[in-house]
Amino acid sequence: MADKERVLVMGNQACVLGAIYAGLRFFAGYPITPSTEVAEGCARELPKIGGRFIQMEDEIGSIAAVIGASVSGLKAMTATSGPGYSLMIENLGYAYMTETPLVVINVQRGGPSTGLPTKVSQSDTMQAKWGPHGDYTAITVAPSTIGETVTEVIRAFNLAERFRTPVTVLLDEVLGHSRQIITLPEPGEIEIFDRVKPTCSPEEFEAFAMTPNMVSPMPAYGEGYRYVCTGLTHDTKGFTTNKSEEIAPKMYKLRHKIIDYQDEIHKMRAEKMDDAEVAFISYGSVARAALQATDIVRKAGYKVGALQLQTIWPFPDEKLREMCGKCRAVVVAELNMGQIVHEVRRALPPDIEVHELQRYDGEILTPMQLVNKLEEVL
Amino acid sequence: MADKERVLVMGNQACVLGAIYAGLRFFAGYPITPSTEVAEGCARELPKIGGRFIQMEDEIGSIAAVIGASVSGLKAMTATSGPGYSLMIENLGYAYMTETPLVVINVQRGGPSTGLPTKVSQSDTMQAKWGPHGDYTAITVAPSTIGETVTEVIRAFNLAERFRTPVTVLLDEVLGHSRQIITLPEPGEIEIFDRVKPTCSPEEFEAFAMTPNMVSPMPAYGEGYRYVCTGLTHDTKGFTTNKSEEIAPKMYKLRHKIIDYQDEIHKMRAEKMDDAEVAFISYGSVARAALQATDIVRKAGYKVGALQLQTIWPFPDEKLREMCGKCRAVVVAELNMGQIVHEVRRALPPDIEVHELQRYDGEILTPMQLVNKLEEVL
Amino acid sequence: MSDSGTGDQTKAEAGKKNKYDYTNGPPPLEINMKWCKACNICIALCPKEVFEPNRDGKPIIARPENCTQCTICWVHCPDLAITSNYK
Amino acid sequence: MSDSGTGDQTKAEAGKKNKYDYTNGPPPLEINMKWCKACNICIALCPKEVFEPNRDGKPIIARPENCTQCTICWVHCPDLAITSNYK
Amino acid sequence: MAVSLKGKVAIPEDRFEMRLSGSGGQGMILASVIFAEAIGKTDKRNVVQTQSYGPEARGGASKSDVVISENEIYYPKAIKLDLLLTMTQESLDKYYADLKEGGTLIVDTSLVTEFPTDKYFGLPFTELAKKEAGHVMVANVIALAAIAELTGSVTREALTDAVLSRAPKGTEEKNKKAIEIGFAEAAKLKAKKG
Amino acid sequence: MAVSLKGKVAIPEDRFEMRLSGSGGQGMILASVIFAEAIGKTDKRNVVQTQSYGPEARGGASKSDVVISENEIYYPKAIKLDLLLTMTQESLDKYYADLKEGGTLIVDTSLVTEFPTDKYFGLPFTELAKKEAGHVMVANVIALAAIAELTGSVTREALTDAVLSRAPKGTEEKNKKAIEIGFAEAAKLKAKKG
Amino acid sequence: MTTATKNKKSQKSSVILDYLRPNKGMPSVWCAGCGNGIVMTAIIRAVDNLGLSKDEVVMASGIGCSSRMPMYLDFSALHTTHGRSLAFATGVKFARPELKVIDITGDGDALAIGGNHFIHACRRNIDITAILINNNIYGMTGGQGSPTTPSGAFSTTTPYGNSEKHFDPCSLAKAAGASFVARTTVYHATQMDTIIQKAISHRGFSLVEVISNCHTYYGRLNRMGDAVAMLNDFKNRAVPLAKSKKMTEEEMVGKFAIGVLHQEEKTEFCDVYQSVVDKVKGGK
Amino acid sequence: MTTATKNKKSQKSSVILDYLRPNKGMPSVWCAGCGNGIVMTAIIRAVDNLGLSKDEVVMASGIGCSSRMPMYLDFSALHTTHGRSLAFATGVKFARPELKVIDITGDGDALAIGGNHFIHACRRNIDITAILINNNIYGMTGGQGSPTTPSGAFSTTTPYGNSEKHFDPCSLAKAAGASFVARTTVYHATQMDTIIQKAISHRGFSLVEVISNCHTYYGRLNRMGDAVAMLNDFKNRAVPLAKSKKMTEEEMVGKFAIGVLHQEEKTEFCDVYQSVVDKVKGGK
Ligand SMILES: Cc1ncc(C[n+]2csc(CCOP(=O)(O)OP(=O)(O)O)c2C)c(N)n1
Ligand SMILES: Cc1ncc(C[n+]2csc(CCOP(=O)(O)OP(=O)(O)O)c2C)c(N)n1
Ligand code: SF4
Ligand code: SF4
Ligand code: SF4
Ligand code: SF4
Ligand code: SF4
Ligand code: SF4
Ligand SMILES: [Mg+2]
Ligand SMILES: [Mg+2]
Repeated sequence: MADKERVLVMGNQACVLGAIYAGLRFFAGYPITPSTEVAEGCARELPKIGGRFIQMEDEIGSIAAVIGASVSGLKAMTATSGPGYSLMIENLGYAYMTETPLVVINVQRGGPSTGLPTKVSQSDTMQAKWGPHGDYTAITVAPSTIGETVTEVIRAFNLAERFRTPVTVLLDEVLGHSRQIITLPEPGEIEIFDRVKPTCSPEEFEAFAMTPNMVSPMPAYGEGYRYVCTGLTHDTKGFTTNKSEEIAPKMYKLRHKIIDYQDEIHKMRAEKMDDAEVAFISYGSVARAALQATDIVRKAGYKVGALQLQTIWPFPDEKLREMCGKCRAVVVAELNMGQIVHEVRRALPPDIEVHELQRYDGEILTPMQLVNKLEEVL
Repeated sequence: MADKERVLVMGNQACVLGAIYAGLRFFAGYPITPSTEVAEGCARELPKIGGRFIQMEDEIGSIAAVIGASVSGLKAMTATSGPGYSLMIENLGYAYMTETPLVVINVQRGGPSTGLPTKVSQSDTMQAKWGPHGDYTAITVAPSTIGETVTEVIRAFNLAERFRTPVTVLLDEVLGHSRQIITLPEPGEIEIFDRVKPTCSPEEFEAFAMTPNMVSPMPAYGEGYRYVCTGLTHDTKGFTTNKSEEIAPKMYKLRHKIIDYQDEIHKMRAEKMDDAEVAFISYGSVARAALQATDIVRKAGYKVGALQLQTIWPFPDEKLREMCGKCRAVVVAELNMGQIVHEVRRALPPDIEVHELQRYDGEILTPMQLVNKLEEVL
Repeated sequence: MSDSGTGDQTKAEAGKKNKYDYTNGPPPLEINMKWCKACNICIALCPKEVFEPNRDGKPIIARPENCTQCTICWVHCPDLAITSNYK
Repeated sequence: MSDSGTGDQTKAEAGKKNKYDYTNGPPPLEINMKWCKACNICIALCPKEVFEPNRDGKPIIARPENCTQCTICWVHCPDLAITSNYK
Repeated sequence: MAVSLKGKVAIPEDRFEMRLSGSGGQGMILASVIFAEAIGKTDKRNVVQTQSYGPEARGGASKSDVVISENEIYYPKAIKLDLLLTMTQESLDKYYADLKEGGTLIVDTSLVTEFPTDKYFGLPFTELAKKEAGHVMVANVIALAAIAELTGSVTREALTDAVLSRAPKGTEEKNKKAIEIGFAEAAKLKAKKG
Repeated sequence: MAVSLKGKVAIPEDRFEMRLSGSGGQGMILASVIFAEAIGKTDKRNVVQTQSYGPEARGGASKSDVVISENEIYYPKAIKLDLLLTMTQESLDKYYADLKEGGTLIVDTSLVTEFPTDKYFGLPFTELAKKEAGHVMVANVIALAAIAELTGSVTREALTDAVLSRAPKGTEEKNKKAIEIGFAEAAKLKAKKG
Repeated sequence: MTTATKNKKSQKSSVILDYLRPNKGMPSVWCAGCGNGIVMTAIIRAVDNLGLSKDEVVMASGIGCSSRMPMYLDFSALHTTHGRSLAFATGVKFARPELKVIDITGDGDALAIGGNHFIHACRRNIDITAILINNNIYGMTGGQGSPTTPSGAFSTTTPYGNSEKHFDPCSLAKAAGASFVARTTVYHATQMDTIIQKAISHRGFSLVEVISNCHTYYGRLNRMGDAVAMLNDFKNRAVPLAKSKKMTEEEMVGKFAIGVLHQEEKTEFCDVYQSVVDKVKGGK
Repeated sequence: MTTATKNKKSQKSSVILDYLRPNKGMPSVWCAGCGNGIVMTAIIRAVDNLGLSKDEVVMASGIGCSSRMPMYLDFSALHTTHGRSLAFATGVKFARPELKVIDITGDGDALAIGGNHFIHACRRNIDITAILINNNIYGMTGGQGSPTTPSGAFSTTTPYGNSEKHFDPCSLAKAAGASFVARTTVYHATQMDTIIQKAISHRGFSLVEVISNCHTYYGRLNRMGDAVAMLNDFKNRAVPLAKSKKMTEEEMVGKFAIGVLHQEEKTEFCDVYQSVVDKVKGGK
């Protein structure tokens, strides 16, 4: 690590660097503040490695093109913010249904609607889980530093490929636009997962075959395995079905290929949690305020810890219970009017007090606001 | 009631009848199974009463036109199903932000994606709350019979006008496409609420003024009150703002104008709940299976009751706790992989067992499936 | 194949001049009665009145000797139910 | 108004033929210095070189007598900073 | 907390449940709608009609249920059929198991050849429609009339009104004829079966 | 369960926090990026830079924070400033309260006329840029060099490298000149203030 | 890849059976007589004539009766969301320019909800062949008006006659930048083979508008008779391009031109991008 | 309502101040010299010349620098979501046909994300006046390529030159069905007054494309100089329609025609729908 080049990187650029490290070869997107630098970075960098960048006519087309590229065999990504993510919802559902690996970056700004384009927010957290209609199981990760943005984007690609599913990376305006001196991982330093390809003969091939881990091998177009990929509910071959006995297994697969393996997905940063009586629970930029607050309050002698959710969805119910096992109370801090706190309430046993601290005026929670909140809790 | 004409009405037609009763004068929509008959009914009926029907180029345009008509003073509605609702998400957020009254009918079919166009589902329940990005407070109602569809659609319009907000009506394919002999309410029989208009002078007028109940009077375009309606976060006059001290009150208003008055919004049908030890909790078509199952099991001597949620959002935490106060257990039955059950778990005290019964194969839960579930619970 | 329309040629009359030697080869066309949906297009469009509808409205090759292999029927069959035995 | 550019006309020279009688009326134009963003358009586009830029790049009416009230400056001012006192 | 409800619970008896089934083009939904309307016009019983569809809205449904009751109708679909009309072999095979013991089975004998029981009313609706009523399209109306006659659940007048109010212009006579045939043939059958 | 933490907690001391503030066009973001880069090149300290924007991406930011620490930098924005550079009166008025007691205030005296304190380093960056360096655009670079000199937080070489790597072609000389001026003027000032 | 050299000389009528997806049962979901099937066989013959291997072709489609086609054909296929197929197809083509991408779409799919992707695919002149099956109605959802439903015509959402005007997809495509634009009808099935073949061979975006019959809805609601009657109507109303140019506007009322309406040489998007990649990777 | 009769004869230059929204502070958010402001004053003069009352006008816009205009003008206004303003405007106009609806949009707003609503508003020929401020770039988000960015031009998303082709919004609008199509530039401010006036008076959908300068991004990235330089460039490249018709294609390279490019009499959507309502309510 000592000899690596130290570079100043913006959060949005970190997405580009992480993605390319993970194998990104295709980006389709539509500019939107505060995510635009991701697109601009891809426009600059992808041609250098023979990759492809296209600015589509809108966000609907962007994710559509990304899906098209992914089924054609390229690792693909798009980046946007709330309004654009809202427009991607329908085709994101298509990606869930067709089990297409891809990564969507959402650099959150204030909402609802056009809201506050240049102000920070974490109010798209629930949307990442429940935005598209129908049943599916969302994977969402959320870094909080520039270095973590690189590694979490890499992890997002790995999860997408491993589980054949879209993965959302939630950033926020502060993270997207802040810069930090980091060192980049060397080639080979972080393991890269590529989708499993079929090894059977084309005749035997079933595009959505039930396998032991429920993930079906995925060929690229043009590789001799011909199948139809449809957003209609389909059987294991990919043909549309209206039959209950074929519908239910497909739905089961969509859910359980992820839920049954969620241990592989969950990730959390725990600081000073060993003896913590009170824990901050947070994610994204707020986690940095929480770490700072923890540091401040620890120095004053209070047993406070900080949990940063790096995996937001599926929500780490069990892991959270485990981590908070010794806590008397938690403080859930978010830049919204209360979103992830509902999950925390659901997940934690009733004897742990759940306090909430929210800010929704376009500014980030400060360490001192978190510290002050503790006055009610300690 | 005795002399009223008895008519055979399809669920989707009932939406049209209820809406016109409530004052509908503008419909913009885009056909989609299984909601299309709502649009077709409006195309036929609205010209007869001088109203306006337009088939837009897509669902995004449909809700946009509906918002345009609503700010212009007409009661307006659109109807769709999951894929279309997903496309409306961005502009639905605009309606939340601009506090524009309107009604969206979602006749649910199987998802995700194009899914099962002609099959029943209740998998858009969470989307109705969390679909759009950003913070806002959704109102969603859900009828279960044809007669209730008429009255719930009327109620949806009243809520939309009362709270200056979009209201979603969740139907499902079975309800939308089933027919029932009903009698229609007479004119005057059900009270109709119209948006409050400003009475001040145009000079004093503030489009998003803070009022005692937090709902701002709303003029129609062309009536002398000129203001700009924007999806950017705005101050009380409607001008965009980046100031924390103006952002926070706007966000507060959006939430609390509804949350603080949720008693006016909650509605539930309770059957045989007085002495029930176990209660079914359900909504939409499933509620009918639950009522049937309750009836069947009561006849066998078991103290079972049924709660039908007619208001889904805001979720009636308190009312539910109250109604289930005497229950030992509840069975939450849904046509999805588990959505409203999470809310029930959150809302009910830990000493009430929460059981789940889900079906997601395109068919409705049968009374016998509910009865059988009770074998585990009783 | 029992679903082939040619098996049903009860009305086929011989006698007129035709291009195909049925003693040495199959009938001019093969009709897949399972796929045919009785849309009537082939029957109506054939310039030589080769077809007649059966009870279900599906074509039977009533006048095979008339067939000039003009392609019209098979390029217009929406259900891929007609192929030629010669072309 | 102290923000009016006309208050700053230190360089205005008299002597050339002009259409306006400044002894009896106001200067040809009113410039709102608060709104003006110093884009230079009026200065560059005026065919009569009526303006000169001040230290901040905002126009001052240097040669009022040249002004023909041709409209060019005020129809091109993107910041609604110029109006005519005569038209 | 695990009880067995087997034998303790019974399907509700206040409902009369019927299913009209056949293939796409046979107008089973329309028939059930007409039937439901006829009942609505006749008296104050409650009626609910449901169906299932093919892909999107296109392609007709193959089955449609009508539930009739004096009481509020909770569950909208049939639970156990009191009456099953099957216009094709496929629908008979598929839905026969849903018929109550002792329920009424009505079969279009023009198209059905294998019977799971010999307790059924068989009439060649399609043939009758083609030959006697002049158009295959009214087979469903003949069947409706037969149901009315066999069950007594709706009067000839109410059925005629309901049929005619939905009949396309120019088809009135054929429909009237169909109703006549249906009632007459069913009456004959009833008489024969006793 | 209600404690008072007042007096018990202190803001962290392992962070050096600075804010560069001014109006949109003055290049405060660029300056802070250059500064952060210069530090990154110089040694192994951690650096985080943040800013605030106007509507959408358009309109420059009016402030940009740089936090420097030997340790992991948790909170990315400044908590209490060790150094504040203000290029306009407005930014001085707005951000002065965020300066730590004893923190360094650096002011562009070309544009600022009212001072809330007399403990400040004043240099006419804009004037110097226009008159000495040949272009108003390099006022930010002069200020950076002054900060480097006054705080010793970054070497002249590192700063020069960082500036030149971001400078548009053809502006190298002006920028070098600006760095020279900044170091020189600040040195004079330092000497004067003692 | 020059497809021209692969062109086959002779073709058996049974070739249509060679391109059906194994395991996916015919008959199709389409109504008896629906023009979609006629278009499907024309596409097969065109692909076969060009000598393309099945693995070289990717088919994309949206949602609609017409868009069901890729279910039946043995190509890799993306049956996408309503209106979006050209955006998906753009992703496929741009990711793998060596594949031939054929997009199947309907008048509602391409021109109503999908209008934006349609004009942008035209603008980019990306090498995709779009076959727009125009039946003047939404077939799949049961007969609602579409952007090509003529003024005054009936549909379930225009029960008193359509108040709107209709698009001419060919003019729109040309104005948007498509470099190959053609129109034919399901009646002109043999012409269709040739036109589709030309469209696929053309480098750049090609649109083939095929006027087709939805007698089930459009025909019935507008009293146009059955499939046969509608095919004959197309025969009567279609005028070969050359002839149409000699006709006056009045003579053309109710009629439409068929043939290759527009073709031009124009750089193709993927090609241009590749040259950018080459430049960036090569020098700089 | 015949607006013609209300036309004013004389107009003071200070009229631009009469139409500013009270309380909303100028100066605008726009960069110094941005053409958006020039268009704004032209609209004011046109509205004033037509003698429209402030309450008769509703302004709609999407998202973009250009779309900020309704913030400043004292009309009822819908500042909507990106690209959707014409769909919102359709709702307003159809709900209240007696109002004059003016839509302000940018090249990204109208032609990228909003392309579909754009062509459908044209197709319906609904009586809305769309003023498309074409600066060949996304201004608001900081200089990304738009559907009117020329091939080869630089933007932050085309750092090696644009691989795509650009739309001609006027041809597109005409092909889509607009009955009034005009083009002008911010240099031709006085012509703009007249054209906008004609567009508003025209019954049916009218498009006015105004070529405008984003020197901050487009100008800078393509080395076109400041606002003044760009205005002068428009002066040099714009050719009056009549003259342009006499010029050869080669002579027109790099140039563009200005003026009313297309105008036709065509029934308007709300009018036709009203006649349906009258028919349905009246007789039947
Ligand atoms: C987002 C969305 N909106 C609406 C629909 C419903 N829908 C399915 S197909 C269709 C129209 C099809 O019309 P067209 O493209 O002309 O195809 P056709 O069926 O006529 O071949 C519609 C509106 C949908 N599936 N998705
Ligand atoms: C759904 C959505 N996508 C993207 C954006 C971000 N955005 C705002 S304005 C704009 C482009 C504006 O370009 P143009 O319409 O040409 O207007 P200009 O700023 O050039 O006047 C974009 C992409 C947004 N606000 N909403
Ligand atoms: S090939 Fe021609 S002649 Fe022979 S049957 Fe077919 S249409 Fe008739
Ligand atoms: S054209 Fe084909 S489907 Fe139609 S009747 Fe003839 S063989 Fe049958
Ligand atoms: S009106 Fe004309 S002459 Fe007078 S200052 Fe303006 S541009 Fe110059
Ligand atoms: S045109 Fe207007 S804004 Fe520009 S310099 Fe002149 S007065 Fe100032
Ligand atoms: S509904 Fe129309 S388009 Fe669809 S299959 Fe039937 S005929 Fe064809
Ligand atoms: S960025 Fe461009 S379009 Fe936006 S205000 Fe500045 S000059 Fe105008
Ligand atoms: Mg169609
Ligand atoms: Mg622009």
